[in-house]
Amino acid sequence: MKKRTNPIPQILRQTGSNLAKTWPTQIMGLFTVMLAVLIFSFFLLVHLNMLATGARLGEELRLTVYLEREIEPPLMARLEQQIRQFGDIAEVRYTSRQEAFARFADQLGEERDILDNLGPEFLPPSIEVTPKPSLRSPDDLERLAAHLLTLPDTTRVQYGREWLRRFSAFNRVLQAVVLISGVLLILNMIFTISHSTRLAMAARREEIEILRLLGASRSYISIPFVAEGLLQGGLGSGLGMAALWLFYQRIGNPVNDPGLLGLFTPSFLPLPVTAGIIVGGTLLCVVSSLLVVNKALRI
Amino acid sequence: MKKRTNPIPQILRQTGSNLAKTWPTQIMGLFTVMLAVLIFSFFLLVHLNMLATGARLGEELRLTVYLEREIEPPLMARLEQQIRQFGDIAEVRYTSRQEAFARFADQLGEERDILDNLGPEFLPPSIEVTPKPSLRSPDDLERLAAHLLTLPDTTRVQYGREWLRRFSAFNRVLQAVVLISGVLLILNMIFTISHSTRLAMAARREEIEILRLLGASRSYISIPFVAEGLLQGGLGSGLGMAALWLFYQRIGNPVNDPGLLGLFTPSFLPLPVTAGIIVGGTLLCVVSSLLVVNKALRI
Amino acid sequence: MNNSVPVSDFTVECLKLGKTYPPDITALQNVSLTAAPGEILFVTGVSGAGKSTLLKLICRRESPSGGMVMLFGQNLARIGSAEMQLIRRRIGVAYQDFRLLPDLSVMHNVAMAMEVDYRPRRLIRQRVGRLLEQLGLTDKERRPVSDLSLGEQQRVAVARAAANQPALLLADEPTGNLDEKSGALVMALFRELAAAGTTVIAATHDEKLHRDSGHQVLRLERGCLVEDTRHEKAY
Amino acid sequence: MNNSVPVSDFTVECLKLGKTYPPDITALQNVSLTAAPGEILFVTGVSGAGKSTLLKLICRRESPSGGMVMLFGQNLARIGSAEMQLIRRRIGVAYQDFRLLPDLSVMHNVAMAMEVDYRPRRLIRQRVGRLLEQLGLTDKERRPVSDLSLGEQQRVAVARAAANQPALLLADEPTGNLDEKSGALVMALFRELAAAGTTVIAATHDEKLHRDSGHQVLRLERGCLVEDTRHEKAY
Ligand SMILES: Nc1ncnc2c1ncn2[C@@H]1O[C@H](COP(=O)(O)OP(=O)(O)OP(=O)(O)O)[C@@H](O)[C@H]1O
Ligand SMILES: Nc1ncnc2c1ncn2[C@@H]1O[C@H](COP(=O)(O)OP(=O)(O)OP(=O)(O)O)[C@@H](O)[C@H]1O
Ligand SMILES: [Mg+2]
Ligand SMILES: [Mg+2]
Repeated sequence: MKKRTNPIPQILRQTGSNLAKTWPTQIMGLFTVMLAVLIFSFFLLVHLNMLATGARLGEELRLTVYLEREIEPPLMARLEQQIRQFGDIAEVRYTSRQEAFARFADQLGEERDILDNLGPEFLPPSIEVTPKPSLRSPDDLERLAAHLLTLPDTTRVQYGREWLRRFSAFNRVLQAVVLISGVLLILNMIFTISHSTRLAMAARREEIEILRLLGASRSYISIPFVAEGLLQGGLGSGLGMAALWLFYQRIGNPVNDPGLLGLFTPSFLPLPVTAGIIVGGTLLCVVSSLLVVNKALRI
Repeated sequence: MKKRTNPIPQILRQTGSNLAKTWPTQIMGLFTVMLAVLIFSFFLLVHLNMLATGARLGEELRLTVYLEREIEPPLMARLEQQIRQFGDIAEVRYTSRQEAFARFADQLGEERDILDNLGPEFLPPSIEVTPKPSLRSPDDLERLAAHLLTLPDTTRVQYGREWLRRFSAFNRVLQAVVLISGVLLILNMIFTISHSTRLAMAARREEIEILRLLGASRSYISIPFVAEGLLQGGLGSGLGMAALWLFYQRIGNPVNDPGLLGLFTPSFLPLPVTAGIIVGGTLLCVVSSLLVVNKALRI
Repeated sequence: MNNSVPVSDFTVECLKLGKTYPPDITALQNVSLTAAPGEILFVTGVSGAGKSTLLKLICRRESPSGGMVMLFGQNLARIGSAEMQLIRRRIGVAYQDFRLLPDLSVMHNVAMAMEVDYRPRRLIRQRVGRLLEQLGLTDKERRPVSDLSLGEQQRVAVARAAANQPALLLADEPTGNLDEKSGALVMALFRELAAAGTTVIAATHDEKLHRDSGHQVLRLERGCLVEDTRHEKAY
Repeated sequence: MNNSVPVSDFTVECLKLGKTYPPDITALQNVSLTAAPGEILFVTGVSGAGKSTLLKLICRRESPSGGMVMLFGQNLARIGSAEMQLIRRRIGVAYQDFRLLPDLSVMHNVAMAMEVDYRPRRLIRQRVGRLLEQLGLTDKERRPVSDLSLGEQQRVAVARAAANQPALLLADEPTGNLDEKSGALVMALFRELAAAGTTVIAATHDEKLHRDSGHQVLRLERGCLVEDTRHEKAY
């Protein structure tokens, strides 16, 4: 009976010596993975923030029901109930003549002095109806407006038809851009990582074949490569996200400038997305290594 | 004296047979180049359009000089001269009470009926001054406003300070995003193409070395590789731009929707940029091939 | 072998072995042979006679188009890939084209065969040192294989094949790049291994190596066995 | 040579040639030799004696650490890289490790040497066909080199070296993988080339090849010339 040792340390040694021997390629690979992850997450960050801005714009959407006369609270409660029957209504708010005048003055901003010789009576009282996000298509709003017109004392229902069309066109463009760029960038990441893995492997195909001829087990051959993919993917993705964070700090600040008045409050990728990208990048590297090593093993 | 033929056909034959032998790698390389060019030009397209939108927003920027009373044309001509003295003024336009009222009614849109019982007299006459793009920083406009206040009959100078701050913050973000993404995408293109070239070359290093041992001239060895880079780069870049055009047709249409009211009129990359990208992508491939072949020749 | 019942006294048995490479290149035809533990067997024949093909079939680098190979009493075609890994570690092969890793040191190349078998490091050091000494390579042990002369590389290939004290050693043209003296070192190693029970099968065109050695000789011609010193009468 | 004035009657002259590989491996020391057109010269010695190193110095695959090489009357160290390309096409080298392209056909591998010299295609076809016939490889001419036995590959390497009817042919261990009969084919080719004026220098450990051949023999030992059949008295 021949003496044999525990295989684990031997395999670990093999992994370590592989890493030590090929570190220039490894560093290049690391940098490649980092760049791929950085590009992907950079555009994800930009696009998520654009989508968030789009959503925030959407929140400004509301319908105004102009009324013939001021309404007392009990009647208002009945009206609100009737409105909410339509479904998917987020908020219903009554605005008296007085409030309407104050708000209009606000909207005029520096031009408010043109109202100086007018009294609050010239604006009618109104009810503002804010639909939920699920109810934002032009068609839905048309139906809601028709429903609101059936309420008693309603003179007119008004909502930013023009604005809504702008907004939904903008959203459609944004979604198309996000979709296409997502696909392109994922493809890019897959291509880049698989290229880098194949490049690293090209130099070692010979080694794999010889190990097989000597009767090395599949795990003896694969584990070093997979460990390498794990290390490279994990480190590369992590560094990519770190670089993104640095960029974010630099761009985030000018944006947080009160200049944009809360319309565009940037936020970093949420933690689960960050984690997802790192895990995804790592997995991509590992899977790519496994595929390449398996291909080499099959020969 | 031994018989020798014209070297050109022999080198061309060599190129052709190389292409024929390695077409699967070639196709992969082509696809890689195409993807890299597509990603780069896609984001360039999106960003150029965003910048154009930013610029268009900037064109809406003007200062309004409110006047105490209506002004006759001869006086107006003098005033205009005085204003233009400041320099970098694009347009100066007089608005009478009548015109101001009409425009305000327009701006109110569906809410215009609130003006029903008001006469045109309640809005003052004004001069609108549009600065050139070179005069759009908050500071410059502050100085221009001060200059305008010194004009006779001026009661007040007004310009969208809020709006201006929003706009310049937005522009700063946009520029940072464009800058960072430009650098990242160029790096990505360089990396991708050089990876793909090195991968294609790895299989042929042996061939190059043997050709050298046999006394092949540098051009005999290099030309096939450079031709390959040229073909791959030219075709790949061209296909990438073609794919971008297809995408543009698909996204361009919803955007051309009148919904956006001219705020965002998309345009494809201008011809020189398109040509530049194709030439640049091709050059990158050729240079990358040359570098790799030269490295192999040095060994 | 430790955990399988030996059903044969032979390390290798080939039965009517044939090999046709696509499209129709018949490299081997109807070759039968046996090799017992401790036996040294020479396979000879001119260039292209099928010597390497025979060795490749025995270590399953190629699969036969006809006939079968029994290795340690098992039908080679029926061995699963996991078990084949274990069997490969018990077969040492010195390839005609060496198949060494040029960037690794001589020591490391030889040690590899023992490392994949998870041998203790001390044992590996001892064994590798001794083998390199026997083959006159001690002063090259830390050099990358690419720095060696081809004759030196050939001896490294032989050392690697012998490293695990294999039950079967296949050597393809082990002295092709060697002078008489170095060739003798290789032969001495083969004899030592055989004395410890290893079956050695060596393909060679080198008449000096086997003539008057007393070892068995098989001669191939265009893929057919035309001479077998043990069964002279059969031909 | 066509456009340079010949200043020497010798194809190759080596003067006190030495080669030390880093860090301190002396592979060759103080070796002088001359080889005239039409001469066949054998370099012998045990494995590691420095035979391949000598040939590598002559074709400038390595540069000498001492002494100098004159090729066609020119100091090899002074030849520019563009001219060296032309000279390489006039030297055929059969490497000890062949250096063939395994994926290309036999024909294509041999033709390569003539293609880089821009020879007419008809001439290439003729010459390649004839060489392969002489070396017994006609039926393999369309096969990729990787499908060949090593002895066959060795002959392809010799064929490529001879393709351009070079002024100088260097052959490193050209019969290492060959049996006596195939070796004789190679020797016949060398003699034919020499008769047409080619200088042939062959490194070999194969005594059969040069013993009683009447050709000149140099013997190296640890990098030093210890025997030169032309200048017996010198040692
Ligand atoms: N690149 C190198 N770096 C270091 N040492 C080398 C190198 N090439 C050869 N050597 C050493 O120089 C010596 C002579 O080598 P060379 O290849 O000339 O021997 P050889 O006579 O051709 O032997 P063989 O018959 O085995 O081919 C050997 O000891 C070898 O290890
Ligand atoms: N993979 C292959 N595909 C096609 N033909 C092959 C292949 N391998 C070997 N052959 C052919 O089979 C025949 C026998 O080859 P083999 O390598 O067994 O010869 P050999 O006896 O080892 O010769 P050598 O002494 O030259 O090494 C040769 O004619 C060879 O060309
Ligand atoms: Mg063989
Ligand atoms: Mg040698």
